[in-house]
Amino acid sequence: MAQTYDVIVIGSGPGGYPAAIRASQLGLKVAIVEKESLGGICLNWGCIPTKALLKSAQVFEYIKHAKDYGINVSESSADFGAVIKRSRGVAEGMSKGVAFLMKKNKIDVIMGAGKAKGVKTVEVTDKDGKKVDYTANKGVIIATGARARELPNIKIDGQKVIEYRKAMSLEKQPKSLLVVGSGAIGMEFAYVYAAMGTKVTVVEFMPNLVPVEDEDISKEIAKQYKKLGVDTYVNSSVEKVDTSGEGCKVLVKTPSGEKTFEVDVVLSAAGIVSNIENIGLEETGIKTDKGKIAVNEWYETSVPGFYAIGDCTPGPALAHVATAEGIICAEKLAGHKTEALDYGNIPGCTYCQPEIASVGFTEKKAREAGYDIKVGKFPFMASGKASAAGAKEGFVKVIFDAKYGEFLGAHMIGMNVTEMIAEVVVARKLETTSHEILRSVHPHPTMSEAVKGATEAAYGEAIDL
Amino acid sequence: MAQTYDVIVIGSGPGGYPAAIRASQLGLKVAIVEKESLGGICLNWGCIPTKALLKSAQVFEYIKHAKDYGINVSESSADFGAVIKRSRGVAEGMSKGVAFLMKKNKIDVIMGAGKAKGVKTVEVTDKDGKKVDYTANKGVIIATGARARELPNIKIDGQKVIEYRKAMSLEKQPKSLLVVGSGAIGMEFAYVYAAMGTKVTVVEFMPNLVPVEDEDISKEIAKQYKKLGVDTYVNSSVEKVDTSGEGCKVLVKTPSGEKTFEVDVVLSAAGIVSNIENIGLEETGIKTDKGKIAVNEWYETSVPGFYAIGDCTPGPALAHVATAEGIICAEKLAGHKTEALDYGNIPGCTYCQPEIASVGFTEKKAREAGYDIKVGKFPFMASGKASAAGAKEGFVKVIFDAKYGEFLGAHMIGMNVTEMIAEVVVARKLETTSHEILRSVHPHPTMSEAVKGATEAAYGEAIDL
Amino acid sequence: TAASSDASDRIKASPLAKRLADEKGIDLSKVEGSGDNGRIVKRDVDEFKAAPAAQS
Ligand SMILES: Cc1cc2nc3c(=O)[nH]c(=O)nc-3n(C[C@H](O)[C@H](O)[C@H](O)COP(=O)(O)OP(=O)(O)OC[C@H]3O[C@@H](n4cnc5c(N)ncnc54)[C@H](O)[C@@H]3O)c2cc1C
Ligand SMILES: Cc1cc2nc3c(=O)[nH]c(=O)nc-3n(C[C@H](O)[C@H](O)[C@H](O)COP(=O)(O)OP(=O)(O)OC[C@H]3O[C@@H](n4cnc5c(N)ncnc54)[C@H](O)[C@@H]3O)c2cc1C
Repeated sequence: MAQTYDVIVIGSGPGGYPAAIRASQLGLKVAIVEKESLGGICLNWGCIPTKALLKSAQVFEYIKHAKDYGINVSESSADFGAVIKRSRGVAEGMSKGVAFLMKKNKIDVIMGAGKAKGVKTVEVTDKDGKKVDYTANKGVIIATGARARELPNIKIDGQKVIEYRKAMSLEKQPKSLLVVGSGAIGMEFAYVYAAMGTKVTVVEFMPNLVPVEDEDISKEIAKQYKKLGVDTYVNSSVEKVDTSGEGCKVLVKTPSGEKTFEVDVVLSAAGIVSNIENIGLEETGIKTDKGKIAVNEWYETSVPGFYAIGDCTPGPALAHVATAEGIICAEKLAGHKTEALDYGNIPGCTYCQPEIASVGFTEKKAREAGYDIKVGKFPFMASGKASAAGAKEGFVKVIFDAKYGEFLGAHMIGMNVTEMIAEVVVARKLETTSHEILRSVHPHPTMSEAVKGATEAAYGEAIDL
Repeated sequence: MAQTYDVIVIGSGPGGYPAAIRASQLGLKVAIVEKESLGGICLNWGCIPTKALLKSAQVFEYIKHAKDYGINVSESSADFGAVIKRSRGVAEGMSKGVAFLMKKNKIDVIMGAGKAKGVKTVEVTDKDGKKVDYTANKGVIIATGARARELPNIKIDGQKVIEYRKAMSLEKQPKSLLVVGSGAIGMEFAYVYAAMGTKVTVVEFMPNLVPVEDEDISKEIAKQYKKLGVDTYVNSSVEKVDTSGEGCKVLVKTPSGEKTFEVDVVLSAAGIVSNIENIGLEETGIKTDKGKIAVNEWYETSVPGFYAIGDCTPGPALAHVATAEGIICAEKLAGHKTEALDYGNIPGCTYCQPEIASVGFTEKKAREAGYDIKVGKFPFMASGKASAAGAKEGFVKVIFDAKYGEFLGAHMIGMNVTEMIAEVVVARKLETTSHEILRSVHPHPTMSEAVKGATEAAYGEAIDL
Repeated sequence: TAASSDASDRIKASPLAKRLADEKGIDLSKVEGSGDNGRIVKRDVDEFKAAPAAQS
């Protein structure tokens, strides 16, 4: 007879493992099925190991500019192998942490590939091919995540044409790298490699770098990447990658004609595709939409008893979104009071230097939505903290509804802004108006004062501009 | 005849110059009187130059630990002179910025010592001793700030026994330093000098380091300073400083008996005294209270037409408090709608490493106030961002009212927490409950997630603990 | 002051809800709050408007 749980979660990424924990907290008996490593992409091949690489790159940048701070350094070099090794170590530590959390929360970990089957059942195939069925009385949560998307013109060979996993585990630092796509992942790797001395070129299909961000952010990061020595091409597309020679010959169509780049390695960072194959969707009749599992606001799929969250469903492919969805889904499953996720108030961050963080409407989107808006900008140029830290690049831009003062959006670029965006998320959650931001005493001297400074600017009350 | 303005501000620190700008924005004709440097202590000898020193120290720490990040550095040293010079340069730049702001806002700058006189009049004595009277039709704002307090047992000689100004402009790096007082100023200098290789000892009279902070913060910073190699003594007092020899012989009473320290330099960082001498208080009859100018919630002194803000008045001696007071005072003077400052929602920061930031009730104060509380703590040990950044020290601690979920206080120690406290200030301003914090999606991976994590812990909903 | 004597008698509303109610001439004491501890949020004011305001 099949072993029985209340809830079975397939996939242990930042969607799955928090869902499992929350369900267990609410008194349910839970198992989690994982075919690779606990923690999913985020902990093993995504958020965490990239942030470790970025930190090494940032430290190296400090060292290269040590003299600006009054520190003498005779000779320095990035030990590529050690940088990679550190990153893998951090990822491993976090993954072990999830194992500990599963144990602590009395969640059974079943290693193997899970597949939805019949009614609230999951068939797990272990590495030896042995199959076991498990039943979930309350429901099955599918959280199988996503993987790198392969473009037709850019065949990934795992050696010279690579995706993110390989990019964070290369044996040798490439002398030159062409990054396809300027989303968060592409831009972060571009920064890491450029800081460590690789000649980096970024090719973006859309008219702006970091295309989801406000246009002012795109302009500023373009300027900063230029200073860093990264060549960027927008409105451009990779037509062909020829790997027959020693390196790669990359043919790129740019607005000023075709260009050929000779590089050691090409990194394809052009989005993701959901893991929806071989997980029993067809057999159980779970519907998909544009390659993702279709769900309602409570993450119910088209088949009762099956739920789906995270990167295998629509919505922004972000770890914190997967987690929020997992928690809400678990609460719903447990019959606990919960509330649906507000997808309009999700922050997004890019952890290159200067960092990028944003939430809510861009200026363009706010105008398109018909808002009459007030826009304010505070450049870090005018910030005492930024001056003291030698980080005057960037700004905070805020957008308010002119009529009611609703905080429509915030767009930040600069040192530590990824730690500053939570203020705006919470303020928006609490339905602030500009007034309360202006009357909240921000500590001096901080970068976060710029949120208040930008709001002052929007209302013609700027003190430090 | 005396030259006439609507408003005259005495002192151009972070209290005075924003008051002047706000008054000017609201249509008033404004002059500002300054006897030394535009920007006051904050820009010239306080917040800003210390943060520049702290940044140099932090960069040097990164360099010393470069290997942990996979970076090889053969030899490095802090060039003390260059570090000091950079700090002075940053301060100068900011002070010039204030000059620009005065011009831009059409505020007359009158260099000289101001003195309250008769009715709404200020007598200014310039450096040559020439006296001129100026009249303010609406009112005079006194913002003369404060200076270092001298303790009876620790006579400041400006060479071996110094206060903060000298501490940031010494010609030679002392080999050993004894810091008296473990408030923000003392702790920041202790970090700067210790990081640069000076042997540092901190002596604190109160039972805890950073005595205004939550006790858990005090404990953690004690642990971290120990790792840094700083010796700290609490419940201890300096009895005598003998400077007759080459260095200083400092007699300290500690709980385990008297100890004598031989150090190059003693830094007295035991608080401040307000600048209330020779500014006409006695002549005009403006009342003081415990050495500070007495004011009501609109910063009116006992004499109509005279106002006072910032460090020369009661309340926390912080730049952002001075600025908030200055803006409210100017708005009141201009007949603009404004609201009184909530002194219960003022953040405080210490910019050593790990950083410290807090707002609201400490656990002890909350209990003393009779609250039934819920307390949650999220150690950065469990944070993915902290692991990736190699900054696992510290935690976020939150305190909620058990009955209504009111956010009573937050206490943070760790990397970049000074940029995270604004979230709590704004949330408290907006009268959040724990619920909204839990349902605000914090970006992953950040240190700021710990605010949510600590709140989860307070309510038994922790995911990552 | 006692830590217990608030919340019940005072109307809690988000700043945005207050501004909206003000603008639309809605009496907040008639609005039922759907937020935490019955806090009135934007949605409540919007929906209150949609409901027949004729009863007043
Ligand atoms: C390089 C990179 C950097 C990123 N950086 C960030 C960042 O900084 N911030 C951020 O918010 N997001 C970031 N992301 C995105 C983030 O990693 C994803 O949004 C997040 O991991 C999605 O979580 P998930 O739980 O839906 O899926 P995943 O993390 O993809 O986890 C899915 C898990 O399911 C397992 N699985 C799949 N199929 C089966 C099966 N049939 N049976 C059993 N197990 C199965 C997989 O092995 C995997 O462990 C990054 C992504 C990448 C690639
Ligand atoms: C080392 C150090 C570090 C600090 N770090 C921080 C920090 O990180 N964050 C923070 O919030 N606070 C910090 N502070 C405290 C902060 O500097 C003060 O709270 C703030 O400067 C007070 O502002 P103020 O405008 O009241 O007075 P001040 O900044 O003291 O300015 C007063 C001004 O008035 C002028 N003046 C005095 N008398 C007269 C007169 N008769 N006529 C004309 N001009 C006169 C003075 O020359 C001075 O320019 C720090 C202080 C020190 C000493």
